[in-house]
Amino acid sequence: MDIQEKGKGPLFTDPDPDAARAFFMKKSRNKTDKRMTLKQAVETFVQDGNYLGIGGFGANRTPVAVCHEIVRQRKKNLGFAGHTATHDMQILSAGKVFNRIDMAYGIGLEARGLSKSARQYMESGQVEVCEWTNYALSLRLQAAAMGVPFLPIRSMLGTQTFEHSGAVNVYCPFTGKKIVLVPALSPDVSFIHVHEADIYGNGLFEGIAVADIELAHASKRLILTCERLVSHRAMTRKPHRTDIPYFIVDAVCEVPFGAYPGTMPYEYFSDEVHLKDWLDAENDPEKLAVFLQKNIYGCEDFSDYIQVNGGMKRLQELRHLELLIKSEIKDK
Amino acid sequence: MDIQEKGKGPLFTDPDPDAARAFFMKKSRNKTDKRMTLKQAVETFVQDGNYLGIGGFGANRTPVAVCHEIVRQRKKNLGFAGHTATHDMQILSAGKVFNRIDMAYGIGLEARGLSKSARQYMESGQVEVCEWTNYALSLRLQAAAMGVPFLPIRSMLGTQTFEHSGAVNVYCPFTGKKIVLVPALSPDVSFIHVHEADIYGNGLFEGIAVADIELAHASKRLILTCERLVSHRAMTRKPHRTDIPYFIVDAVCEVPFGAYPGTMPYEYFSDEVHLKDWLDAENDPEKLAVFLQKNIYGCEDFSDYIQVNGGMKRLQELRHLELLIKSEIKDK
Amino acid sequence: MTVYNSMEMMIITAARALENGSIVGVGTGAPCAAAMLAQRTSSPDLIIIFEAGGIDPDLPEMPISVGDSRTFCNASMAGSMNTTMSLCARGFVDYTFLGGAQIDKYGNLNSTLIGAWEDPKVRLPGSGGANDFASFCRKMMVMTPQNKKRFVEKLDFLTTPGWLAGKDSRKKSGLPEHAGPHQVITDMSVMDFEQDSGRMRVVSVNPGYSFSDVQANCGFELLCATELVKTPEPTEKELRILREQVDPQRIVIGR
Amino acid sequence: MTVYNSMEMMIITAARALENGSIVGVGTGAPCAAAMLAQRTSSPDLIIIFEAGGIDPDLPEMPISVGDSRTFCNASMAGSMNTTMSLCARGFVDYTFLGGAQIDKYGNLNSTLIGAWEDPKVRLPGSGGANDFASFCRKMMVMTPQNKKRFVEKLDFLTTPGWLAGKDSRKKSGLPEHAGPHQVITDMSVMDFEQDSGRMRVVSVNPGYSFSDVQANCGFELLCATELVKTPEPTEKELRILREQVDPQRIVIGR
Repeated sequence: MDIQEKGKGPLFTDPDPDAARAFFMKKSRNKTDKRMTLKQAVETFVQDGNYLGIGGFGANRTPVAVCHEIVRQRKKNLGFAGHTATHDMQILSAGKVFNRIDMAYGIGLEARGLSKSARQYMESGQVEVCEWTNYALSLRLQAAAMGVPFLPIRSMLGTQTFEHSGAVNVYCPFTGKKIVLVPALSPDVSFIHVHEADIYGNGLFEGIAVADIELAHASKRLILTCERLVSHRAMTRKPHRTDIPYFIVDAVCEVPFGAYPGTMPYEYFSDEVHLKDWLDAENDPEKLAVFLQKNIYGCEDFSDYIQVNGGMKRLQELRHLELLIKSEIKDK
Repeated sequence: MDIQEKGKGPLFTDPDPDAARAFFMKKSRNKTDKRMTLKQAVETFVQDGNYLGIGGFGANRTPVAVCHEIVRQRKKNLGFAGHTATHDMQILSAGKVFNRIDMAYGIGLEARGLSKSARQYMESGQVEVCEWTNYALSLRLQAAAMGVPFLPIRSMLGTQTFEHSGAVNVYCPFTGKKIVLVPALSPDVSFIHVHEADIYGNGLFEGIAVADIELAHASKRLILTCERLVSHRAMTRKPHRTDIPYFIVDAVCEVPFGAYPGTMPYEYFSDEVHLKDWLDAENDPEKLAVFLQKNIYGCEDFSDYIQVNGGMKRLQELRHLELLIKSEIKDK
Repeated sequence: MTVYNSMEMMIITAARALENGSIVGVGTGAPCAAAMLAQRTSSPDLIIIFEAGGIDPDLPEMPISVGDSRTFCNASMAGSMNTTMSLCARGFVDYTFLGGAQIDKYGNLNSTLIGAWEDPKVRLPGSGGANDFASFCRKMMVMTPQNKKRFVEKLDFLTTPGWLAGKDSRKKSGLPEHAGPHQVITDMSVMDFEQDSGRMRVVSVNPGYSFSDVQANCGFELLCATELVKTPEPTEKELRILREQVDPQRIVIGR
Repeated sequence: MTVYNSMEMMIITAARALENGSIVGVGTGAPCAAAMLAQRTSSPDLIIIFEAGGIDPDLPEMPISVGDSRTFCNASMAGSMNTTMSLCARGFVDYTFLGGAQIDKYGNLNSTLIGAWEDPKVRLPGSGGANDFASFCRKMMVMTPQNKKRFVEKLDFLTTPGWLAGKDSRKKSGLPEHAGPHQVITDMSVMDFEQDSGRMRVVSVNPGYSFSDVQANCGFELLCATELVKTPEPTEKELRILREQVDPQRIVIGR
């Protein structure tokens, strides 16, 4: 295929679907009880140097608990796909656990501002960067999910985002017009937070899917965290609601409020107060160290973290916010 | 892009996404009441010579009522995408309404046998054929849905199915391995039968999706037939269940049992007795003429057809079959 | 002495070939019966998936269509054709059963037409998902009656890839690695494909048949395993489960 | 006489630009406020979509994130990023609002870094979905304060395509047809892009500003419309709806 232009960016993963096939062929298809504590799951499936995929979008249905556990276990030299990485990137940057990133959107927390930790870490020269767009990363995951080496995309053309990406452009054999091809992206291990899962790994979520279906299928290993476990019966009664089939899943961790302080659709809204505390803490290295000790390193697990930040009472308020219910109850 | 090999098959539609863009840009996005009778919808949106897309798979959630109406209105010189076209192709062949087909699977009715009408019509020399596989047609629709001119696929290689298709193969710029590119397919008008729709065209179905999401987005015009209309409120209360967004839909026709004699998940099972009558009638041209007169040409609309074939009583039996409920009630 | 017909023999032989804990992509009819029988005998953890999107159903009875409601009854997932095909393309699907009007010595299949493309004597259904399944799935299985009309030197049309013109040619074709024809099960024998050449080879003959019977009913030269064995006969248990649980209406085994 | 701030003026000007019955892809903040205001004033049938999958929501309040639950509240559909991006690629999305640290005379945007790629002074978030939206959506709108730091002769990094090096260059690039920069709305003026050259051109100036004020706060040479008009001021009604219904907490208009 005649390459017209080629991005200078590095490829952190192998786009060859035959390599992925060799791996998936050996993956167990058995319906075994895959429940683990999050600690066990991260110890078992996240090795230093792994390339990670993180579900959700911004701070919405993001597997925050997993990011905490990775930092708590002080993993090193990780890579990851930053398709609207916000609070997750903020956490991983504070822990300095990664050294390379496929970057579409990061550092920022959307309307909330910029993360100093993430920015300074990205400017420190310790992180190798490849530029992409959000859709390009989503299609790279979809290519891997489809078992093809690339997918075509009509954006990125004519920009430096393309120049510093790992994409190529060619002339379309059907239209003669220039088109970009983005290579498949298969994370070593990915994390997706869902509403419900059974013990085998069938998973279901509510609301927007973002790129999580593509991510789930693209990933060699997949850890599901869920708000609640449900019976296999309950899942198979409505098979058209299953978003993730069990046999692509390696571990199922029941982590209630696992997306806190982000939003979980129909469950709880983001804790903007706590997210502001995060941003503020980043203004002063010592303040941040204390903050991280209190919220991550000093916590046994994620439920400790929830406790430290107001526990059930706060979550009840966030639930009311999510459901647009005024918290005040008028006196009768 | 260096083409290694090129299929000899004809392309019946334009794969250029810019042509589709020019059309979609002008399409109304307004939330207007799109209800029509099926007669009106087919009169309005199906022109002689159009290329059709037909939803469902085999005789499952297939828009059978639309196929009847097209034959009843004696449309001519149509083309269509035959991705597991079974009873739908049998109907369209009996009516001799098409003269070209992208063929992945046709003529057969799966385990039920072969349709003589479809076979003779295909062997008559009146139909231009391009060969594909089911997945290739699904990806051709997906390419159109994504607004790209092609998608890659790793099947078809080394076969005459490729030689007589409209696909090309090239060397992958990332792996150096040969890969097939299938061109986007944008039907002029498509039909999908769903469980529920609102008057604006938001649609929802149960069970397997087959390739209907891709078909819906690939098509320039889209006619939804639904088992029942529901309020817009009911749809927007669970937006993650919407399969088809209203603004890609041109007409909404409430056609209860619109997939009969095929299966509609959780509603009614296929009427194997009637499907056998179809196959038998095809053994004798005069018998078939009488059969078509009785079931299509002689019917005012689809509800007549249902009446002619046992009406509500038969449908109640088929509902029991679908739900695996024994019809006999034991005497107490 | 046990009485059974050749269809029962073929289904039971196929069922035994399906490794426990693997995933099989099936259509309707005999292959589905074989998979359902395997689940009830040697391979309780066998996972069935269907082309149209049904994934891991608990089949209450044999489906009539690859897309009817049975194919996702109490299933882990009711997905789409792309869900299933993507799983196949990624190497998740271990077995598939395919058939056709003609098969050649490399396991290539014809389900498109008899005669010449320009003016076919008989037009057949076409590839459907067969070409995709054969390209993607690890082990392609074929169940077919053994006769010269089906086992031909040259296909009228190569619809679905076996080993193409031999193992190397499939490798060079660009088709996914770790996939290809595995076994052909007929009313007379079980055949595999020779390691290097990819040519069809008789490995076992059914009771009452010899290699020469098989060769006599095949349009091309067959290879023969160095140690040709007898295909084990069905057990009472297998026959009982097949007849009582899998196909009580004898839709398939009654043919 | 009506009192309003420049942010309110920009939002109201942007809202008026959104044709009724069209689809706009927005992010959070001012663009979302403009779209919500348009729905409540001149364009009741304006459809809002969000990058993460929210399609046609009935926004109860301004979302904090492009993916939070508000973005699919009572929506026609909660889809995926691919749902939204595919709609954009197919030409269904008429407007998008984008911004950046720098913009040049062809409407190209930089949201990646300040300084040199090899060793950036400041690393910014990157393209996100901006490059995709600008490539696909028919009319790209920009709302930004007018100053020389933002309006530059040469971008430090071309993240997101405007007219690239001029209209022809965008055509040659392979980017989809019928798409490109449409309007730039600042605290001083409204600018469009000249038909042939694709260069930024001042078409109206806000109350209290002249063309030379705008030019003085721009790092490149601006074109001027033959008939330069005054940007119409906000009406009481627009201000009331913006303040009471769209942004009662003054999250955006309070900046």
